[in-house]
Amino acid sequence: MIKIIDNIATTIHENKEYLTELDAKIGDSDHGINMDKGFKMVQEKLHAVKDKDCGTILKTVAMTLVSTVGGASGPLYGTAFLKAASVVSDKKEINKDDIVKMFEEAIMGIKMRGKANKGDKTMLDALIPAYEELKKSIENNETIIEAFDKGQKAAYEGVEYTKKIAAKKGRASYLGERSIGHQDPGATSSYLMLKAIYDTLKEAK
Amino acid sequence: MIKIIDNIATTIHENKEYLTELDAKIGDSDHGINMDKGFKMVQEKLHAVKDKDCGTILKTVAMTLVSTVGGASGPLYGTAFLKAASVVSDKKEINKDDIVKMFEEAIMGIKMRGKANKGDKTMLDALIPAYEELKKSIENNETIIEAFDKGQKAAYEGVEYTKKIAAKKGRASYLGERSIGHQDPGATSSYLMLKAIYDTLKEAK
Amino acid sequence: MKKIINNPESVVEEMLEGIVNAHPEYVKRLEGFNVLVRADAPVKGKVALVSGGGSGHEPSHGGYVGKGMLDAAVAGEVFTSPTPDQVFEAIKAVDGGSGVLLVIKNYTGDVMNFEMAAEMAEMEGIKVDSVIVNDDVAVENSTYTTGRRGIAGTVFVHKIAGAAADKGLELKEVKRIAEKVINNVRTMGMSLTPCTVPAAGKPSFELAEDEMEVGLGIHGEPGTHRDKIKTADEITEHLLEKIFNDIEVNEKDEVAVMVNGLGGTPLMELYIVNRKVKDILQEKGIKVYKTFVGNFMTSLEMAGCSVSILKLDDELKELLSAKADTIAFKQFEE
Amino acid sequence: MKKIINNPESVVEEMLEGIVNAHPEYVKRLEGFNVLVRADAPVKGKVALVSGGGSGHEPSHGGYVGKGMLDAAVAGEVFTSPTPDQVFEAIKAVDGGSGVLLVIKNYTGDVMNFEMAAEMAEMEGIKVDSVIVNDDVAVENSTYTTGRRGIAGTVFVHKIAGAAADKGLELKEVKRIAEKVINNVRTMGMSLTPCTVPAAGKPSFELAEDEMEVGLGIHGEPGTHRDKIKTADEITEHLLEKIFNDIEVNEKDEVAVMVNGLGGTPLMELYIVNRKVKDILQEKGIKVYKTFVGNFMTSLEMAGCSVSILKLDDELKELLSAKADTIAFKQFEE
Ligand SMILES: Nc1ncnc2c1ncn2[C@@H]1O[C@H](COP(=O)(O)OP(=O)(O)O)[C@@H](O)[C@H]1O
Ligand SMILES: Nc1ncnc2c1ncn2[C@@H]1O[C@H](COP(=O)(O)OP(=O)(O)O)[C@@H](O)[C@H]1O
Ligand SMILES: [Mg+2]
Ligand SMILES: [Mg+2]
Ligand SMILES: [Mg+2]
Ligand SMILES: [Mg+2]
Repeated sequence: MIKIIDNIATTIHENKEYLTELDAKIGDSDHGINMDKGFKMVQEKLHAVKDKDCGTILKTVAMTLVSTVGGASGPLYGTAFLKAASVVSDKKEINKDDIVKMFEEAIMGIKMRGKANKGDKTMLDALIPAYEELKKSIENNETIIEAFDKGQKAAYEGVEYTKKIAAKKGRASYLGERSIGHQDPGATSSYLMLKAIYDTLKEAK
Repeated sequence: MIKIIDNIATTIHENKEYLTELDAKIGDSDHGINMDKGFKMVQEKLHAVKDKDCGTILKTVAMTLVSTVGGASGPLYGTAFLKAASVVSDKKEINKDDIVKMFEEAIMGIKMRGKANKGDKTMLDALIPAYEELKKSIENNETIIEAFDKGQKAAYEGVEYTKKIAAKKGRASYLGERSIGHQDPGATSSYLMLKAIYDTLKEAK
Repeated sequence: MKKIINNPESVVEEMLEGIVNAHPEYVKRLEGFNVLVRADAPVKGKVALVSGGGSGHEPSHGGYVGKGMLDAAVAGEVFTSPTPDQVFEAIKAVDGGSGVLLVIKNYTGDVMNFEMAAEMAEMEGIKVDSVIVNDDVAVENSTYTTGRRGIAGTVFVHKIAGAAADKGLELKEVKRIAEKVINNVRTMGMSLTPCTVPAAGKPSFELAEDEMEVGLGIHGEPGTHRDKIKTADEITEHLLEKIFNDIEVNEKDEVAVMVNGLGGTPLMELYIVNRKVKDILQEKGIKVYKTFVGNFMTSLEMAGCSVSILKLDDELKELLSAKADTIAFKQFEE
Repeated sequence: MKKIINNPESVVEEMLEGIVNAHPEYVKRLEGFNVLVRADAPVKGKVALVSGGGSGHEPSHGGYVGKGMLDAAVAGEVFTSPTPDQVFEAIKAVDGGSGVLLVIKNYTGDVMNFEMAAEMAEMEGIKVDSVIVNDDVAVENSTYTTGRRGIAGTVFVHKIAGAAADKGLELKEVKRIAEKVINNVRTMGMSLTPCTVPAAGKPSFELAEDEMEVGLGIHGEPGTHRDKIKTADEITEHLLEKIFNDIEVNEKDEVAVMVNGLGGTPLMELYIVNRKVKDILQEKGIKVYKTFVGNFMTSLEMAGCSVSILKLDDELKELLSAKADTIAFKQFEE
C-alpha cells in the first residue's frame, strides 16, 4: 500500500510539467504544480503511518491532498481517497471485493463533490471506464494485476476521448466549444495514477 | 484705457505658445494657456463696462483674471489690477501721478500676495525695475510715452536677468539650482504687457 | 512586474500580517491559518458568516470582517481557493452556537473546498449551511455548466446577510435572505489592463493601447469579447444593457447600485460611470435607493470597473441600511 | 491614455455630478460652482472647514465632506488650484456664524487663491482664518523657498480639526489644533508609474520597467531621486528614515500611521508596507495608536504609496478617535 502511494507520488512528480502544460491550454496552468505539491507532502506524511491500517493510511493521503492541493482537484481527489478509506477502515489486508468497492465509493465521492458526469470532460472520463473494466475483470475472476491492466487501458482511452468533447464542468467550461481538441489534465492525472498502481503491482509480483 | 487692455489681451494671445513653452521648462506648462484664457474672457467682459470709470474697468479686469486664470499668476495679476483699480476708483481720467501710484500699489499687491521679492525669479524681476525706471522718468518730467518706454526696456532687462538666477518662489523653486538658465514665464508675460501699453500709447499719439 | 512586495511567495502571509497590525480592533488572525476573524469572535447566539476565496480581491474578503457583515474571511493564495482545513478552522472559530453560513463565490474550486469544510464542521456537530453567489452576467447560466461566476455582487450578500445575522435571525432565515440577494443581484465588468499574479510574474493577458476586454472575470479570465475603447457613457450603457437582459427591473422598482473599481482605476472614473448609471436608471424610471462607488472587489492592479444592480424590496432595504462597522465597509444606521 | 472617460475637458464636471448622484445624503453641489458642501450646510454655530485644490486626488477632498470633517470641498481642474470666486462661494455657503477655517495644501497657487477668497469673505463680514499643510519631507523646508508641499497628511488635518469643530470649539481653537496636527505630521512618498492628466493625454514622466521615483509630489512633480525598484521592506525603511530625519519621535511616543495608495496600487501592497512600518516602529519602541491603510490622497492612476506619521498627544488622540461620517472616511466613536 505504502509502496503504491509512493509510486503514484513519483509518477505525478515526473509528470508535473506535462500536467501543467495541459492545464495551461484550457485551465489556469496549475494542475501539475498543485498535484505535485500535494503528493510531495503525502510522501512526507506516509512515514508516520506506515504501520497503520489501510483506512488510516488512505485517510492520511486524503486529508493531506485536501489541505495542500487546493483548486478543484484537491477536494476531488481528497474526497476520492477519503471514500476509499472508509471501505477499508481498520483493515490491514485488502481483498478483490474491497478494491471494487473502494473504486466505486471513490467515483461516487467525486460525482457527489463535483456534480459532474461522464462526458463533462473531467477526471471522471478516465475513472468511470477504468472502474467498469476493472469490475468486469474481477467479476470474471481474473487477477488483480489483470484487472488493473484493463483499468488503466480504459483510462487511457478515456483521456483520448476528452480531446473530442467540450468541457461542461470546471474552469475549462468558460471556454465552451473552444475547449474541444485539448486533453483534460484531471483525466490525465487519473490515468497516470492508475498506471502507477498497475506498474507497482506488476513489479511486486 | 479699453484700447490698452484690448492690446494687452491680443499680445498675450499672440504669445500663448511662447509663454507655455517657457513654463514647460521650469513649471507645469500652463502659463500661456491660463493667461490667454483669462484675457480672452477680459475682452468679452470689457464691452459691458466700456463707458464706466477707470476703477470699474480695472476692477472688472482684475476679477475676471482672478476667476479664470487660476494657478499662481491668476491671483497675482488679479491682485495687481485690483490694487491699481483702487487708485483710480470713480476717475475717468488718469494723470501721471496716478500712473506711478497705480504701479506702486500693483507691485505691493503682488508682493503681499506672493511673499516674493526681487531676485526670486518671478514676475517681480520684470515689474520692479520697470516701476523704478518709470517713476524716475516721470519725476524727471518726461512724457508718459517716454516713461513707459524706459519701463518696458527695464522689464526686458529684468527678464534677461531671470535666466541667471535660481527660483525661490513658485513651482520652479522645487527645481532649485536646476532652474538656472531658464527665463521666467511670469516675468516674460509682465514684460509683454508693459510693451503692449507702450506700443498702444505710441500708436495713439 | 512593478509591485511593492518583498517576495512573490509570501505576499498573502505578509498582507495578512499587515492587516492585523493595522486593524486589531476589528480582526484577529487564527494562529497558523490564513484566516481573519472578528476580534470578538465567536459572538454567542449569533449566526456567523464566513466567506473567502483566492487573495488579490482586497478589500474582499478580510476587509468585510466586523460588526454587521462577516465573522471570518479565509484567504487562499492569489486567485486560488483556500483549502477546506482553513475554512474548517474559520467555521470552528466563529460558531457562536447558532450555526454558520458560508458565502461562496461560484467557482468549482471554491465551491468544493468550502463544501468539504462544511461537511467536516457538520461531523463535529456544527450547523453549517451555504449560499453560492453567481452574479456575473458575462457568463451564460445553465444547469449543464458551471454557471455564472461570483463577483462584486458578493459584497451585497455580505452586507445584507450580515445585517440579518446581526438582527438575531436564525440560520434558515439568514440563508433565505442571502439567497434573495443572490437572486436579485447582477454584475457586469470590463477592463482596460490585465493584472499580474505575483508568483506568475507576467500579465494574465495582453491588451493593445486602444483595446478593452468586456465581460471578464475577476481573475483575468477571458471576457465575452474584446473591443476598441469606448467612451465612459458607451461602456456604461453596454454593461447595464447586459444586466437588464438578464434581470427584469421595472419602472418604480428600487435598486442599489455598486460601481466597483478593479484596483487600478481612479475614483474619478468610477464617478463618471456612476453619473451615466444614474441617467440610464432615471430614464427607465428606476429609483436608486443607495449607491456605492469604490474598490470593493478588485483584481490586483487591474484597471477597469464593474457595475452591479441589486433589486430591492422592503426587507432588503432595511437590512442594506443597517449599521455595519468593518475595516473597509462602514455605515451608520439611518 | 487608457481611461474610462467621455471627454478630457469635462472630467471634473462629470465626476462632481457622479458624486452628488451617488451620495445625496452627504453632499450637495453649489449650483454653477465646482463646490461640494454638506447636505445640511450651513451648520449653525459650528466653525466650518473648507478645503480643496486641484482634482485628481480623489477621495480628496470631496470624499471628506460630512459630519466630523469638512463642510465644503472646492474642486479645481485636474491638478490645478480652484479660483478664489469658487472658494468664496464655498465659504459663504457653509459659514454658520462661527467662522470658517480654510485648510490649504502648500502650493503657491492654492495658497494665493484661497487667501484671496478669505479676503473676499472678510470684506463681507465672514470670519475666516486658514492653515497651510506642508507635510512632504521630500522637499526641503526653508523660509527662503516655497517650502514643503502638502500631501496625504492633509487628511489628518481634516479629520482632527473637523472633530474639533464638531465638538463646538471656536475658530481660534480649531485653528490651533489644525496647526498642531500640521506641526506633528510628516509624509514621504514614492511611485512606480506616472499618471496621465486627461487634458494632457500623455504621462507626466517616464519610468523604466525596473525604476521607481522617490519623494515625488502628488502631481507627478519630480522626486528627490530615481532608483532601481527595491523590496517593499527597503522602500518602507527609506520612507520612514526620511520622516524620522525630519521629526523627532521618541520611545513611548504614540503615533497615527497612514499608508496611502496613490491610486493604482492594490491594497495588498499597502498592507505589506504597513507590516514593515509596524515592525520599524515597534523596534523604536513607538506605539501605534491608530493605522489607516487605503487610497486617501491619490494622483489619478499613479502606482505608488506614501507613509505618514502623526505624533499624538491626548488632545489629538481624542479628536482622532471621534466619530466621522463622510463619503470616504467613516469612523464610529470608540
Ligand atoms: N466538477 C468537476 N468534477 C470532476 N472533475 C473536475 C470538476 N471540475 C474540474 N475537474 C477536474 O479538475 C481538473 C483541474 O484541476 P486543477 O487545475 O487542479 O484545478 P483548478 O481548475 O481549480 O485550477 C480538470 O482538468 C478536471 O479534470
Ligand atoms: N510667489 C510668487 N510671487 C510672484 N510671482 C510668482 C510667485 N510664484 C509664481 N510666480 C510667477 O508665476 C509664474 C507662473 O505662473 P503660472 O504658470 O500661471 O502658475 P502655476 O505655477 O501655478 O502653474 C512664474 O513664472 C512666476 O513669475
Ligand atoms: Mg488548474
Ligand atoms: Mg487553479
Ligand atoms: Mg504654470
Ligand atoms: Mg499650473
